[in-house]
Formats: sequence, C-alpha cells, structure tokens
Amino acid sequence: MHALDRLFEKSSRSLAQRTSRRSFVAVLGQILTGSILLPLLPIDRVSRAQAASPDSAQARPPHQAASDDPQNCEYWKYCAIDGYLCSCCGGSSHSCPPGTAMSPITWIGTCHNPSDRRDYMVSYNDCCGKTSCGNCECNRNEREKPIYRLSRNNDVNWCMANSDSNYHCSVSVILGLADQ
Amino acid sequence: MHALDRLFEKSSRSLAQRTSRRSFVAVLGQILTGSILLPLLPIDRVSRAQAASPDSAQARPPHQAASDDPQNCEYWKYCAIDGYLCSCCGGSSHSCPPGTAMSPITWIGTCHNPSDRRDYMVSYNDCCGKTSCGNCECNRNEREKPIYRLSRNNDVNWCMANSDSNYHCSVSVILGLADQ
Amino acid sequence: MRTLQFGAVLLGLLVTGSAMAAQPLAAEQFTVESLPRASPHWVYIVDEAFANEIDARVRLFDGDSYRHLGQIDAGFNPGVILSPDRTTTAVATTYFARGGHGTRTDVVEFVDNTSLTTIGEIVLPPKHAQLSPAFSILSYSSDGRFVYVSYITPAASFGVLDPGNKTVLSEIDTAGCVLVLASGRNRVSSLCDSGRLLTVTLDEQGHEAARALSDVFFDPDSDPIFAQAVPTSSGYVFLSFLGQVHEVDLTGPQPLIHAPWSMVGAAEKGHWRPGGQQLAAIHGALGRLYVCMHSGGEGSHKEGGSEIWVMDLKTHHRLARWPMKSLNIGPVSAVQVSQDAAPLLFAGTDHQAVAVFDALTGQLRHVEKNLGQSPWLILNP
Amino acid sequence: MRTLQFGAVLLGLLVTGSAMAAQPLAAEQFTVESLPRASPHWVYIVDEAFANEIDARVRLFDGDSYRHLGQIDAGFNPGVILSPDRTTTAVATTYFARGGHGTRTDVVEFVDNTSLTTIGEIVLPPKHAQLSPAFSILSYSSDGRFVYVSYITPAASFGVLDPGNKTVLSEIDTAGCVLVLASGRNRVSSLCDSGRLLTVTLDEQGHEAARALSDVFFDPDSDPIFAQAVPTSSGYVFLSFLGQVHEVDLTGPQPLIHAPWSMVGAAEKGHWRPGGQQLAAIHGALGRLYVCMHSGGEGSHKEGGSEIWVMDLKTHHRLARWPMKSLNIGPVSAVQVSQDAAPLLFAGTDHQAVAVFDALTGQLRHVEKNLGQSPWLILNP
Repeated sequence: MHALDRLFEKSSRSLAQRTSRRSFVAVLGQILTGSILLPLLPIDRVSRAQAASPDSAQARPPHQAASDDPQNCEYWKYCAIDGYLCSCCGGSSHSCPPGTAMSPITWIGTCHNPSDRRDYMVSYNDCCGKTSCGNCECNRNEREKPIYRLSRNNDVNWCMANSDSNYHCSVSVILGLADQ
Repeated sequence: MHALDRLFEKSSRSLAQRTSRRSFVAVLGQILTGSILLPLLPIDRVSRAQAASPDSAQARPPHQAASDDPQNCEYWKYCAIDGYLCSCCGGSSHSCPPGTAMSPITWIGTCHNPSDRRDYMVSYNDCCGKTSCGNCECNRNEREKPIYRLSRNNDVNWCMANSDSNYHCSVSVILGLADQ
Repeated sequence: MRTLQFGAVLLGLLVTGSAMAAQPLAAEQFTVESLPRASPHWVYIVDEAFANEIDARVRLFDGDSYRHLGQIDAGFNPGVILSPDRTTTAVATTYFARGGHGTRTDVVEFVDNTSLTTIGEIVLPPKHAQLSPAFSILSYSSDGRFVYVSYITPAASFGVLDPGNKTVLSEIDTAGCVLVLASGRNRVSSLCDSGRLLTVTLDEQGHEAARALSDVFFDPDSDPIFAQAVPTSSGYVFLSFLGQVHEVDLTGPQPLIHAPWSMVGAAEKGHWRPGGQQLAAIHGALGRLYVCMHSGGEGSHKEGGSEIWVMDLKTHHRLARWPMKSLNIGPVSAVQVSQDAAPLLFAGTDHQAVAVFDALTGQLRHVEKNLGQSPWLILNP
Repeated sequence: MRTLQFGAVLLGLLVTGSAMAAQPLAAEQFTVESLPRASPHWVYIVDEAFANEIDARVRLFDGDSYRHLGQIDAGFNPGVILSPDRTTTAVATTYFARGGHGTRTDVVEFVDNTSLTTIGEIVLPPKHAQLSPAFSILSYSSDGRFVYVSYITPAASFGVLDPGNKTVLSEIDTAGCVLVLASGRNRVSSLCDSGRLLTVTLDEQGHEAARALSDVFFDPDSDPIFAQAVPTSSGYVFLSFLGQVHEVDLTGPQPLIHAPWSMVGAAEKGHWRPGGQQLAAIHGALGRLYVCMHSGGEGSHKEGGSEIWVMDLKTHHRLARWPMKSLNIGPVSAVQVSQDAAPLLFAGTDHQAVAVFDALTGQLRHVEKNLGQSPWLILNP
C-alpha cells in the first residue's frame, strides 16, 4: 500500500468512529472539488471574515451556520455560557472588549465542535469592569451544574474576584481537546 | 328677568367664551337627564374608583376616557409631563409613591380639563430618591419650553435639589384655576 | 334624604348654569403615599434588570387590584428576603463607587415595609455571593435576631449579622458548601457538592457552636438537585433535574431526610423536567407543590415551564397539569403562591410579564406586563 | 506562489484524511481587544437607559462594519463630549453612593479612546446639570485646555475645569443663562430666556475676564429656538420650533448673528416642524443641514421626525425630503452625520434602533437594533 493511502486509511478510520460513512464521503467529495475550503480555516478566521462583512449583524446567518457564527448563541463554543456574548460587545468569542478585564477565575466546560466533530475543553470567562453590555444575551447550559458545584456553574458573577467586579460580557476560550 | 335666569345667563355667557354653543347645549341636556352625574365628581374620586376596580390596569380604558384616567398619559392634568406616571408606581396623579420624596422645586404649567372645560394651573413635581420607576412612560409638551426657560421645562431632573436626587416618577398637582 | 340631596345638587347645577360652571376642582395637596394594610396577596417581585444589572429593583405588587404599590432599590445581583414578622425587607447587594465601575461596597440594607424607606444598613466585607437571580443568598433566623448572608469569593462562607444593632457578628467558613438555608432560631444549612447538607448551629453571640454533615441524599453527577430550595414549615423541599422530590426536615438537631419521590411517571422520565429560575412553590396548608415543567433534555434545566404541574405533597399524586402555551404569556420561569385560603399563583414569564392565577383552579386572572426586564424571583409575605 | 500554496494545503488535507481529522483547533489566548485605527464612520451613541436611568452608557459603533466596538459607562443623565483631538471622551455625570439612592457625587470622567479605559476624573460640586438627553452640558475649548460643564441647581452657572491637571479652576455665574457653547480657546456662550446669548471670555487661569450679551435674536414666547445647538466651523446653528434657522458666528469677540431663514414654505408653516432630541446635524464641507421633521402643532416639538429634510445652508433651498415611515424604523429622534467625503447619516429612532443611511442619497444601509433603550444622542468624531 502506498504511504499516502495508508495515512489516509488510518485517519479515515478514526474519523469513522465519530461520524457516519455517508457524510464522510460527501465531505471528502467537497474537499476534492475545493468547495469547502473556507470551513477548513481555523474557526477564528471564519469569525473575523464574517465580522468584516458589512451586513453580518443584520443578515442573521441561516440556521445551519449558527454553530459557526461567534455572534450567535448557537455557536458551538457557547454550549454552557450565560450572559452577553463579548463578540457582540467589542470583543470576540475569546477576547474581552476594550477597557474591560478578563476574570482570573472561571469555570471549565466541554463543548462539541460539529465542524471537526471533536470535543474541546473551554474556559468560560467573564469580562469585567464595565456595566452590562446588553447585546446578544445567551443562556445555554450543557453540563452546567447548580451553584454548589461552583466549578461548573454559570449563575455566579465570575468577575467577583476582580478589582472592578461588575459583569460586562462572557467569552469561551478553547483550552484544548477534551479527554477522550 | 327672574333671578335664577339671570344667574344662568351670566354663567352661560362666560362659558360661551370657551366652548361652542352646540356642545354646551348637548352637555346641558345630559345634566338635566342626570346621565353625566359621575363626571361631576371631583376627578380624584373617579381615579380612586377606577384604581379600586380589580382589572383597571389590564382593561385599558376606552379611548374617549383616556383624559379621565390618571394611569393614562392622555389624562388631562399631564399635558406637559415628561417621565413615569407616579399613579403607575404606587402614588397617584398628585402624590408620590411610598418611600420617595417630592421635589420642592418644580415647574408650573396650565392644562385644560375637558370635563369642566376649565384651565387649571398645575405644578409638575418629580418624586425622588429611588431608582427610575419605569412604568407608564409619558411625554407631553403642551406649552413646554427649552431649558433656558427653566420654569417651563420638563427635560431637567427636578429632583436636582433634593438630598436624595435620583428621579423616580412625576406627578401633576392642581394649584388652582389658571388666570382668565 | 338621598332624593332630596340629588334634587339639591341638580338645582345647584341649574342655578350656576351647568356642570362647567360648578365649583372648580379644588387645589390638591402635595403628599407621599403610605401603604395600606398588608394583604396576603401582595408580592415582592425582584427585577434583576439584566441588561442594566446595577439597577435591580423590587416591586411591591397587589395580586387583587393589580396595582403597583411601590419599589425598593436593589443594586447589583441582590439577595432579597422578608423578616419573619414581615415588617422589614432586607436586601443584600453590591454598589460600585462609580455606577458600573469603581470600588465595590457590599451591604445589607433594611427597608421598612410600611413606608418603603431605608431604615439602616450593615456594610459587609466585599464577599456577598453575586448570583443571578437570588435564592437563599440571604435569610433570617426564625426569631428575626440573626440575618445570614452567603459569601462566595470564590471560597464559600457566610456572615452572621445582627439586624437590631446593625453589626456583623461573625463569618463562618462552610468548607465549600454554599447558600444560607435558615432553620429555627440558630441553625444554617448549606448545600455541598458531595450531595450533603452542612448544618452549622450558632451560639447566642452568633458564633459557631457546632456543625454537622448530613448523609448523602442526592447525586450531583447523575441527578443534581436545584439549589432553589422551597421552604416548608419544617424545612425545605428540593427538586432534582429529573423530577425527584427531596424533602428535608430541619426541625431537629440532625437533618431528617425523607425518601425521595418522583413527580414524573416512568414514561415521562427524562422527557418532562422541572426548569426555570424560581421553579417551584408550595402552599403549606393545602400541601400542594407547584412546579414549572417543560419537555427537554440534558442542559434544559433553566428552560421555563410550558406547563405548571400541581403535586400533592402527601399522596405524591399529580393533581393537575396547567398548560401555559395557549395563554401566550411565554414560558414560566418563576412561580410563587400566596398562603391564604383563597390563594393566588404568581408566574413570572420569559416575556417579562407576571401572570396571576387562581391557585386552586389554575384560572388565569391577569397578566401584568409592566414588571421590568426579568421578574423572576417573587416573594410572598 | 498562490497556486502552489493551495496545492500544498489540498495535499495536506488528503494526507491527514479529511477536515475532521485535521489538526485540532489550537488553544486560544486570553486577550483584551484594543481598538483598530479610528474611522470617520465611528459614532459614540449615548444610551440614556431611561427605565434604568442610573445606568446610561455610551456605545462605540462602526457605521461600516456595523460592529459594536466597545462601551463607556455614563451614570445618570450624562453630558458626553469628545476632546478636540478625539483622543479622549469626557463624561459629566452623577453617581449615587447606593446605586439608585444615597449621597450624590458629580464627576467628569475621562476615558482614553484607544483603550476605552478611564484615565482620570474630576469631582465636581453637586451641581452638574441633570438633563436628558444631554446637549451642550459639557464642552472643550478649541485647544483642549479647558473643559466647561453646565451647572443647574436650579441657579445656572458653569464650571471651568483643567483636564490636564484634573482640577476645577472656577465657577462662573451666568445669571440664569444655561449650557456651555464653547468657541475658540477661551469663550463660552449660554442661552438666555431673554432671547440672547451670554458670552463669557476667560483669562489664562480659567477665570472670568469679560462678559457680553448679544442682541435679542429669537422670541422664546412666540417661536423659541431648540437648545440643541448644532456646531459649525464658525459657531452654531439653532432651529426654532416653527422651522426658522438662526446661524450664530462666534469667531469674533462679539457674536455675529445672521438673519434667520425658514426651512418651511408659507403653506407648510405651523404644520411641518422640526422635532426630536438631537433633531439636526450639519455636514460642514457640503454645507448641508439634516433635520428631523414632522407634521404637528404646538407641543409637538419633541416628536421624532417622520421625514428627514436636507437643507442647503448656502442657498437655503430644500435639497431633499427623505420619508421614514415606509422604512418601519419608527420616528427619528436623533440625527448625526459623518464629516468625510462619503458621509453616513445616523438616525436614532423611537423604536430604540439606529439606522445608517448614505448621507448623499438617503439610501438606507443598515438598521441596528441592539443599541439599548434610548439611543438619542449620537457623537461623531
């Protein structure tokens, strides 16, 4: 077997554990024709490309793209976020708006990225020190737990330990792949 | 001429200066048949009667009664009020909600009461010391003037001279008949 | 006599010419309202004002007249509780020196419930648990002598306050267990990640005298309980994500934990779930539990109820399912019930309204829409 | 080169099997955004948050990308102004010690416009003019050395501040005339109830050196001017309730007041009127005046515009009437126009949105709905 074929087979096998063969073949076809190069970019670049488009805020993305839009509550990284999305407040999905400070304490969750079908560990941080942003309210609670499990809770103000402890908005920062 | 006739004629003359003969005759007919006794009550009693009715807040009064409803922006006394109606905040058209304080400074306006077809001098006071009520926002500006004519302006916070100077809601208090 | 008066009035009208020529309206007095006698149908509705979160407020609302009776300022992420004798509202909150920024001051403010004026405050260490909305962040001892306030820094502890002398008496470390569930004159229980209750008993000076851990009574991994404890005459009721009901009796020195029972039948389990903010309320005398229920899966525990279920706390039978959808009021995120014999059920909705129901029949009586941004915590005196 | 790279990428994909088996996403860095280079199409939108009035804020919004770039806290009834060099936003406001109540602190806060951080403040006497929304409450001298802040207690005066040293230099009594219309390095004009302008000239220390009253140029009884002065390169333009345009030249020691002209024809007079909050804006280079106009009578001067009229400041001709009704954005209460060669017109509406138009053609480009409760004051750097 040719070396390239072996590599291909190996990775396709691990892929097959997570997705159906049919969708895999369809996606492969698109890769070969070059038609889905854009989604292969790191998700962050996609978000910047969308944000730069002049009517990104007006033209709500179609339902199927919601999980790829950092200004949409359905964005994959936001699976247990509760608050205002910083990407609608002058920040991004993982950066705070100008003039705010990121909370040093936070909680860690796991979100599934449908684009690469992997589970990622993410850190939900609050951005602090200005009054509430008020844009793109989002409340999702996958695997979120009540306040007695503080390290999995999104009801508490994670800005509490900041010197300027008002809550402004929330981000979700990729830490790495979740444990397999 | 009979004494009663003379009295009648005198008052009807002064009335005629303010209203058309036709509407005067129509109203007189209603008085004689007793059908508009209720509006002759002091307006405040009408307001209490409405407030006591269990669904006064739900059942918005019909359009023609708006000028008689102290919880409606169209209430006659509110002709140049700007803010939240205290009658929707625990006060009445002329009293402040519990725990607030009435502004000692204020501005004076004139409103026409369609029920008795008289012009009244009213004092627009703000009720102060709690955060904004937020109910029954109302902005009317009959004879209101810009800020350089402070004594006729409703853009300024009339709570400014109170020890607790936050704005909560506004009232309109009858001072007496306007100068003829 | 009535007829005579009527005639006199009519004559008076004729004499002066007409209604318009009747006496002009008298000058009005500048006054500040005082509250009428309290009614069991009054509720204190906490509006967290989520888009303007430094400006939370409590609205006093009458479930009979549908009138707004007054308002209490509540700052940022407040805990709100009424004193046992109902004369005082306590608000634990945070203020910033410059509105939305600047130095943080944590404080419990006490408001007189007849005049709605602030009658005093206790400044706290800057540790007040900033939760949204607020459950069991603040509580009173049964005799009103102590106030307990939950601290999260994120280390968990609570403050014991003396509302009479307006002082902080002590701070008690709760080893990671959170919230202040008061019982009796001198006991405070907190919820632990281990599935237990920690109960601290205080001495007369408000310092720790003893502490005890309950047995494990729930599994935070497989079926966590909501932290929103519903008070009963003897303790609290907790609901689990999957609809189990845990009743805890705190009248004795050691918590008595009853065997849990399920609100949902086998076919419904995992499909129909409790959810929302203040997701359940109990009418004590009737022994009825009202719960916001929705159809959903894992992660849906904050979804408001598409139905309100009425459960019998004695028989554990479901007495009624009241569907909300056809009422067009939005999913119900908060329920509260008055404790009188003609009880009202109050339902705060995701559409920023509060609906008033007959709590016996489920009949909708009123929908009040002017209740701020997030009316999702309702206190009933 | 481009082709080669593409081929390499494609090969890489084939080698690793597919997109899904490609390298997992890298860990992201925790960062705080800094602002990109300022654009002439940025606007600072003051949201007075009228239902939560202690929580006003300024939103920085990009009229090209329609992105929210950041936010500045603004407290209660703020005055907001940009420094002449655009590097700083100054906010004159009031904070209460306990959120919605308690001791009042009046302050001017200075915010760096590249980082949106507060870089200093000047505490004022508790006299700051609490107006809603804010026009000419706060202004800078042309060289940025002085900041002027309007006081109303209700006695009228103004404070002269030194933004460099963060001190209050003086308070100047204006004998009942209000607001601070800055001109040049050291002059401040205020509007008087007599229909005149009072102009105070300051010395180098920020104290009063001279004062002068203009002639009467409007009649506050028969046709008052709006206090919302629109700045021009030489002074200000004022509109009257009935649509007269008063241009005032403040470049000399004595105000030069031009003969007024009318925006409305004889047939329209008394029917079509200007109205709103920030009811007019001027594009300096084009010499165009944009005005919110509506059809109404006495007392309608705060009604938003059902049309925007475009007037030529030189010829006094009406260049266009842009109807708003069909756009479903609500009456327009505030207009602002960018000063560049491809100008945008921003329109704050009674439906709590801000619409972006091509200021040359009136073509609607965008409607932004997430701009808070009352986006009725729009500053353009």
